[in-house]
Amino acid sequence: MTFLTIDKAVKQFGGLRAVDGVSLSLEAGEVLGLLGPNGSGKTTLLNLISGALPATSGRIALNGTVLTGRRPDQIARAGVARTFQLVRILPSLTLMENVMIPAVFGHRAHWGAAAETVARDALEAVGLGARAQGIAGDLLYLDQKRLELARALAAEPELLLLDEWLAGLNPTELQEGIELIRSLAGRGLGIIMVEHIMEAVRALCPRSAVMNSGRLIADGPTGDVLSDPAVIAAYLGEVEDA
Amino acid sequence: MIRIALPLAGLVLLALAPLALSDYGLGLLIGMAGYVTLASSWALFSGHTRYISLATVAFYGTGAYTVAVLNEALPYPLVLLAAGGIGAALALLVGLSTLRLAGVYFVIFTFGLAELVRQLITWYEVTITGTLGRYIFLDITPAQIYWQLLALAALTLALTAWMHRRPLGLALRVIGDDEVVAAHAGINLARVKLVAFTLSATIITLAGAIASPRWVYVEPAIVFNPTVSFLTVIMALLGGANRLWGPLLGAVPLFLLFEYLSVHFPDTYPIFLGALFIAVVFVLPEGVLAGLEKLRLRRRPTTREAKA
Amino acid sequence: MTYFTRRASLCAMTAALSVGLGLGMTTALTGPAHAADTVTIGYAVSKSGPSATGAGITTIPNYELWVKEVNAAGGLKMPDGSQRMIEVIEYDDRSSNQDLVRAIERLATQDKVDFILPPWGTGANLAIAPLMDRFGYPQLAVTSVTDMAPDFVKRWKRSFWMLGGGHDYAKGLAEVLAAAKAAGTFNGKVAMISVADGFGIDLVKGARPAFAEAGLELVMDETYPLGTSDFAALMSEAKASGAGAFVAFAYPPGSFGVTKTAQSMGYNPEVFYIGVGGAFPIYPGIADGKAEGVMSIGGVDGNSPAIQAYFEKHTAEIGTPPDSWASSITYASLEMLQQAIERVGLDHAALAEEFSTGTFETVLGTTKLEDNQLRDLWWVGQWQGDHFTAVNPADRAGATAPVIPKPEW
Amino acid sequence: MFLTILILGLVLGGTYALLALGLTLQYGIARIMNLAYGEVTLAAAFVLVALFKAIGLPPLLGTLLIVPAGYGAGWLLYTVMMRPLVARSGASGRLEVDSILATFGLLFLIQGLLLVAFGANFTSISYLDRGVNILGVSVALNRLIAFGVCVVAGGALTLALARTRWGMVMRAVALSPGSAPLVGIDVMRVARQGFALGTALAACAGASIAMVQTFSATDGVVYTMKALIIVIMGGVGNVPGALIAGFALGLVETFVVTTIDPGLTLAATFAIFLCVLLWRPQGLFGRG
Repeated sequence: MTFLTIDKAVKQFGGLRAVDGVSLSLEAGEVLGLLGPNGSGKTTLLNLISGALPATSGRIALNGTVLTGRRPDQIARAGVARTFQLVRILPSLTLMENVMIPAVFGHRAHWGAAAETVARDALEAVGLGARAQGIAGDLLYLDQKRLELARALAAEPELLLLDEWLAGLNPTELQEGIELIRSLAGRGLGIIMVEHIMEAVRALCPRSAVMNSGRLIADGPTGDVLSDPAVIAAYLGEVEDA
Repeated sequence: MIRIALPLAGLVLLALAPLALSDYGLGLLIGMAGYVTLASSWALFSGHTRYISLATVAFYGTGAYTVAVLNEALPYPLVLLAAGGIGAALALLVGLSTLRLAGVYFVIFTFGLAELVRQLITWYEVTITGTLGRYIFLDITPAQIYWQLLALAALTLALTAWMHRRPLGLALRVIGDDEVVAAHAGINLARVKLVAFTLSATIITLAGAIASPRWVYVEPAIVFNPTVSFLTVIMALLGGANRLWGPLLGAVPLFLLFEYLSVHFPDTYPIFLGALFIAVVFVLPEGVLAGLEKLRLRRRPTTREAKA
Repeated sequence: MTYFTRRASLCAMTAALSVGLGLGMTTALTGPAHAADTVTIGYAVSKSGPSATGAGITTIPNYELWVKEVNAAGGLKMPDGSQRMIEVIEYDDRSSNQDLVRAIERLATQDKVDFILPPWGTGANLAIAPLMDRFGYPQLAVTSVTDMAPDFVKRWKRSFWMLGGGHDYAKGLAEVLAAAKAAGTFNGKVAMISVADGFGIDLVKGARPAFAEAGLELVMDETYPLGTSDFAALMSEAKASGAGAFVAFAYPPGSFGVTKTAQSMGYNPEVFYIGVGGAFPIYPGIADGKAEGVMSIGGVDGNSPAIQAYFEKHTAEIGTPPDSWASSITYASLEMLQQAIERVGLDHAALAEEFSTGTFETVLGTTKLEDNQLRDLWWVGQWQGDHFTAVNPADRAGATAPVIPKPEW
Repeated sequence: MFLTILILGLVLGGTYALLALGLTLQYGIARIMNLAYGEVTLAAAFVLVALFKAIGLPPLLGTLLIVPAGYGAGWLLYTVMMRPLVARSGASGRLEVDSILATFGLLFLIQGLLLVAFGANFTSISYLDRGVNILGVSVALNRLIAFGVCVVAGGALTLALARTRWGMVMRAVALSPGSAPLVGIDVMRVARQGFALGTALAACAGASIAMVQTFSATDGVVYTMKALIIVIMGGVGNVPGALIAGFALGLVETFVVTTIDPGLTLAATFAIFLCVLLWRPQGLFGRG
């Protein structure tokens, strides 16, 4: 049985097909880079997987469980966690509370000490363990990103969706971030990361898929994909447009 | 320890208060207990989720009306039970239909709901039963009303405190901050909101039922007075709707202030009231508790760091 | 909740409770330092909220007028011949019965006033009746129309109901219409609309059987919700119904809206009857000076010198004339109080007994309660000239014959 | 029958629509949920009546004076009271709640002032109260005038918003207050204009109410509620939407009164309103 199967997923916004019949599969423990120019439908695809948007048609399944047609909270409980393109923390809650939420409501549903342990571990993992009782709204940008990642980890997910999690970091922070994700990959969870920073993709993703105008135009080992003429054309097209 | 002992001691003291007070003093206590219950139960749902509900009086009035209709047919405890049941059913119905609405649409919907309930009851009474205006002749003393309200208020606070420590409370806070994150963290938005809304509305309905014998004469125009909804919101927000003791802290002083103003400035009372409201919005936008906290923070700017 | 918020909570709670208690204390304990040689009279009426309009027309002006007069004359006469000035304590019930109940408790137990004057409105008077009974105060409920008065009198022995019930007014109107039908001045068909509140329903319930008994045909019978402001559709329906009598058991501003709509659409039934508001002094102005012939609830004996004098002084002191229904009765209830105090003093039981059995000279003439109710009332009045003149009961002294058909607008 | 419903309904709807125009501007452009809207309307009505009674100023002429006065009052109100709230809330959603609370206080304040200044009495004037025959249906002339004022004001506003540069700026702020500054729009100034214009329209509606109806100082909430219903149904900030929703409401009420049961008029209004809210929270004519 495949870990994650995406079969002919379609998302239609009025006259626009943001995701146009994408099929993709992922093995357990695999890290996939999802690439493509702006507006190519990457984030929309993540939204279809996490349930933030309902798919117009097609089928997405995790470990044989069909995800399409279910609510985000049901999908979360099925083992999918994500970060958002624009970082979304819960500003009025403490770091600890932020991270406890998926531990409590996620697919393992801990409460009390167990939930706290999970949350603390997740905070430790991203290096925020010492500030567990601080208010999330006071954090700096990088720490907010770390917090968001910790929150995704505390769900103890099987599949982690990272939406440009590394964007906006300075070179030092970027290295830290890459190390952090690498350590996660070592834990055996499947990761799909939407990313523009090629350095990070090369470092983290053995395999990449590229989208353009809602379609999948390449899927394979990262090095091959990046040298694919169709991919280069897609990116160059974007440069010319811009 | 002290966190349980202190409120308990206060509760006992308050329960004994009617023995020492004049009827008017007792009347004040009834009013306070009533509004503390309303504000606290309102905050149970709205405080954390930030869904400002103006349907308070829809449930409050429904409770009073249930008593008015049933008080001669059923024994009093059963009447209360029926009121609670009707309130819960109504809340479920409303909750199921309003979960899609957010922000100001929810506010306006709940206000419209109160009016709709009032109009429908009026129409039903006029055309079907042919009576409008019912009498409640129950042998219940003011002290008994007070004790019931006090118990309900204590129950509401206990329930709130308990919820704060349960997943439900956490879920409500998350919903208030960011519903998208809440959903992606595995929180069933619809269920959490529905449960909290129903709990809150049931308590409000009961409060209306308990307070109703003091009115004797009940008419839709009397029991569905929208001022109740507004006062509840203001009291809860003044104290700080997302704190356990916030609504109480708003309800007690505001209630006494209203009383003071209406006693001493009967002619110009609305002007004072209005000016006060505006002042609260400008000076204490997040409630008394948050205001005090900020003050302390300013004095000791390192508190938060020290805590961490 | 973290340690920190808890500290803040406790702190805030202490602060708020002390402020609250402080305020509460001043509220609760600043009882009036009333001098022994005054009579304190308290009332709680609606100075704000929806009931403020009615209270502001019928109740408050009369209270103020009476107090001013009595004090100008040296105060209330006591049985021993001494005179005591009136000191007033007034509260605003904000049109809320909860606030009203509390205000009455305050008047009775905190201010310990000598006498409590009633609030405005049926519901308000009912809400305070059990309290007044418990504290032993007599209640002269004037602005309260209820068919249950006989029951209430038994339930609350010191309550007095002075404005009759819905059935009385409906029956009076039926008599007027039946007489007109017999005289051939109108076709016997009635179009009736009513407002959906306790008052409107009471009247309609009385009117349906009363009209049937009087041989009148109801060709339209509709109820509209409180708060309706547009009557164009209802009135055009009434106009089309062919009824010779139009009856609206309405409240202001509804009764005013009905009038204006009828005028603008040129609806001229032989009988045009509206509910509360028709007897208001502002009505002729609202009817654009064409109130002549309009019938409504209440009425006064316009030829009575006492009533004329009352109208004059009300106009001089308050600035507007009183309304021609409950105002004079409100004033009369105060005169009864004044005379009762002169006879028996301020003891509540003695006062109640005196109200129950005594005979009083008031603006209404010689006034005596039957079974604790004022039954000697005018049920139907009609605008004739500058006065809203009583026309029913037709056999009561001072009644004028109704003008039917009403002149066209 | 049908014709009667149509004509009476449209005329009634005209007063409703006029009432709602100001609120839709205030809420749509300035983002102020003004609960004191009805009180502002009433204040204008009282002033008009006072002018009429004191110096015999004809109401139609008075309206011409009251509308600019309303604009000035709105401008002042926004500058003194709303601006700090707007500034404080920034991009967060707090303005909505803050404005509800602050204007709720304003409601009491104005009501109290009106009670003190004009008393609790019902007030009305008789002005152009005679009937006019339209296709066999008798309609009061003053209502027709209110209807005309509504059509003129609504039409002019619709045109100005759709066709002029000023209108474009207004619409830009209504649609996206966050990005309007990016194209060089002073959002605060536009919001103030919108609020002031809304107040001017409220004053205009108040003037027409004074000509048509009997009112008292405590009636404000009724007008706020009616206006609010129409604004939500028409889509917030949507002037043609408010016009259509106002007319629709007038027609529905007249229809219910005539053919179903007058007792259900208000219930029907609220039921329709709640259905619209549930079905299309952005309003019948809002962008979805």
